[in-house]
Amino acid sequence: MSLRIVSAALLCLAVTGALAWAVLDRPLPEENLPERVAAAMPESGVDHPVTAVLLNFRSYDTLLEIAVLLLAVVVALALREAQPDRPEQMGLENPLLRAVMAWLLPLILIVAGFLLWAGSYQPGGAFQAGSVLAAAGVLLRLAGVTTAWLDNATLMRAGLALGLLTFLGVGLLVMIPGVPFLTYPLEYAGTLILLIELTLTLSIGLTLISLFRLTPPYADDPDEAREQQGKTP
Amino acid sequence: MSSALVFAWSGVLLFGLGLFGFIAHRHLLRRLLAFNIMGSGSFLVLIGLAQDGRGVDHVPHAMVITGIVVAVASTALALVVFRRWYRASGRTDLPEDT
Amino acid sequence: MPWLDLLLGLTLVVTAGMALAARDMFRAVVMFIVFGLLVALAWVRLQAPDIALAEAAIGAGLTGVLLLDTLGYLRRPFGSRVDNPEERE
Amino acid sequence: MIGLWSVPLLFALPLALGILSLLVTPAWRPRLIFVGLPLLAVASFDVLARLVVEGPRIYELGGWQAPLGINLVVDGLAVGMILMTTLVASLCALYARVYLRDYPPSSSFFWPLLWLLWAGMNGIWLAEDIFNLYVGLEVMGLAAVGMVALRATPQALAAAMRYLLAALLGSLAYLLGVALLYATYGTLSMAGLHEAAAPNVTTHVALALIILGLLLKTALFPLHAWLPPAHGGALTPVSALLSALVIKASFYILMRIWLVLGPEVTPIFTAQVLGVLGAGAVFYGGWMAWRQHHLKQLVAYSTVAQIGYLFLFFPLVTGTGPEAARLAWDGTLMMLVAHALAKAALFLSAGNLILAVGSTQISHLVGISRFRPMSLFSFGLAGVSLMGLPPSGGFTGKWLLLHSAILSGQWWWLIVLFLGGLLSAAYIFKVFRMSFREGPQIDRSVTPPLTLDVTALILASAAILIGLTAHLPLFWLRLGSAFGAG
Repeated sequence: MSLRIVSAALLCLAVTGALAWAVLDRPLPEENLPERVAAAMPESGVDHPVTAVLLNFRSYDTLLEIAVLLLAVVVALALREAQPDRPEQMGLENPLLRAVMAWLLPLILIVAGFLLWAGSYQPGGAFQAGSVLAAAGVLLRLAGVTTAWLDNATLMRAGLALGLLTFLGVGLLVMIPGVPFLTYPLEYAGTLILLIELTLTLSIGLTLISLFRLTPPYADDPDEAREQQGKTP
Repeated sequence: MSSALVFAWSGVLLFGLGLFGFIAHRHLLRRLLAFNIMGSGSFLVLIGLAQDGRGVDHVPHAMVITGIVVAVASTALALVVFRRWYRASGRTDLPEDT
Repeated sequence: MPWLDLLLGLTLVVTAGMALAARDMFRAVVMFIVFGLLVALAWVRLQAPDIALAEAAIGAGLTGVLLLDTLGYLRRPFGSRVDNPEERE
Repeated sequence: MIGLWSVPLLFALPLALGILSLLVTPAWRPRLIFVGLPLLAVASFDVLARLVVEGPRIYELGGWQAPLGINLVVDGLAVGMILMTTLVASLCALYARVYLRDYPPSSSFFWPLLWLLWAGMNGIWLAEDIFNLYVGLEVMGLAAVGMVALRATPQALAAAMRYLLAALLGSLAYLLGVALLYATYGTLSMAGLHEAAAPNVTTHVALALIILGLLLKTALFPLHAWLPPAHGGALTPVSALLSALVIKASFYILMRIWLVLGPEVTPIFTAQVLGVLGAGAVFYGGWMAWRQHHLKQLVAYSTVAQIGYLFLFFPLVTGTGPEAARLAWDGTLMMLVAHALAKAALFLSAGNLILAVGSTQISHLVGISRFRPMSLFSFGLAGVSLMGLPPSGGFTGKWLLLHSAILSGQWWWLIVLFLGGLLSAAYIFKVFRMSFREGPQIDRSVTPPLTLDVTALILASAAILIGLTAHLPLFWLRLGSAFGAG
């Protein structure tokens, strides 16, 4: 145990020291990427530079990143099926919470919509809006409100897939005139980015909710798992 | 010292601190906390150094947003595996290597 | 010398240290969430409001909720399970 | 402009199939391969044909040029890796379709994970942007972790967790290295870095972080501890995919970045250290493989050993003459491709042997040679390549590395090549000795479906054939590299 801590401390010191030296000694770069971004902004279809980078200049990164999010859900789904769970008994039977929810929920949805719409000219966008949506979903669960469509597996999966499929579809469709993948035509760039962001928001929200919900519920515990293993060798 | 550089320095310290925690701790939840702290540290280094002496640069902003989403996906995946592992074994750490 | 930023940077490191060193798991997670919110503040100071929003919502908020939920899962009253000393620290 | 299509299809198609296989019912998931495999094969061969006819080129995603946008590089190396992936992953998919029938329905999540893994790998092979490589590594890494966890047994979950922690730590180290490089050069494109790279402390620290992160992901000795439980304990097709392809991706990135930063920046000392670690891996992995009692653990430790040979690349290419460097490039890539084919064959045929005797213990293989000659033959053919006997791909690779070592005057690597071959022979023959021994333990065996034997045999034969016809693939792999096409 102590060996582990000593080696961790030594490694930590070595890495921190090396990093400190690297920070002290850094030469300034000659390439000026911010200038290139500024110069290309008129062709990006949006007014906010971060959105332009995320969904136009470096949209391929964003595409793969959505795949990473989806992967986490796939693994959660697979493990849930391999270790079947008892029905979830979440939700606090609290009338006050429900009453608060009733007026909080529309507010949250408005905030999410605003963040999404604002993303084209000021801070905000699909990820922020998606996580606000997810927060609404988590609150719904906590309040014990079971909405049928959240428990409908097919609909849920379709929602999860929608964002990535739209992104891929747009990326491939714009290639028809003979340009590379994800090259939006200038006059439609803003619309296409908004469409992608809209579907991404929904999918990201659903993904984050699923990640919250697909873990084993409190009702199951290790003792029980051990008993089950004892019964089925 | 610009304010960007200040945060780059705290990023360096956070990365080192997180690395120590990641290796020294055995409890998997603590190791995940350490992983997230290391992640924040490297994001701060990325932005802090890129903006030090050069002003706002939006490309690393987008990279960090991507990084945060990847980090939360990794953390969520790790928690799913961790909870299943805990459920199957009753342990919060990994068995030692043979 | 930007004193405010220096203070914030130092607080970040101290909070992270407290999150990693806390004896109680719940305290550690709460400190981590506080850390996430402070990082969001750092992003504002770095003129990166987009990251600040994402960090507060995803980094601190969602990760925090997931961690707290897992903690609740670990802390449920168990019948006879005492074979795991790490758990009771 | 059909050429524009095949490149993005290489990652877009698997991504789309990954999503679709999540939407269809479990019974339909395996059937998607009948759409996906032919299309991916066509796209891969189209990319190869264009490379041979039109030469290497850059693909500008979104129509944005390199420092602003993300570019893809379609050179010989990338196309070679794509073809290798298509061949190995297709055969593993065909194997898995039959193999997974006996497993519970939850194992059908193998299919979405396979497609996403494939998309991640093709993304990595094509990437020209160091941050894009980070995202690609995460796609591939998380898919691989999911595949390891798929069995959901306590052992599988522990192995997946250990793998995940190693992968996450490796990614963060890599990301921090990328952050330092961006801060120093203001670009993420490899072409831009290649032009600007200069020897300074920041670059060296960045390189060190990138090396450490990628070594952890490649499981180079002594950072290999996560590999044997993950590769040895997974479902057989998963083991084959992870050992044959996934660990190669992080090595590939390291190789690219090493060459991009160029001889002025990459220190000879570091190259020698990497070579020594590789030698350590060859000896330690070979020794541990020989000591295993479980068949798949033996094969997993064999991977730990074989990774070592690839790292001889760095001392042989750094600070040596052009001819020695070219031989090192050829030899390393031949070893890489031959190992991918041979190791996939070895895992699949080991899986067949385990199915036949119903046990993972090597000692239970007694007498199996009379019942399952074909499985054993594939195992042996793959073993020939791993040992480096002629006329296999493993032999050609070692032969080229040997020449490179002699030419650059680094005779000490010859010991590694020679002793490593002996150790491989020891663990391969350990399995064979048991299989040919006559004993009372079993008198009959389960007959696995024919597909399982055929796929393993094709892969094993490919590992031999690539050695016989090494000239042409090596010529293609050199296209667009610093080592000329001559």
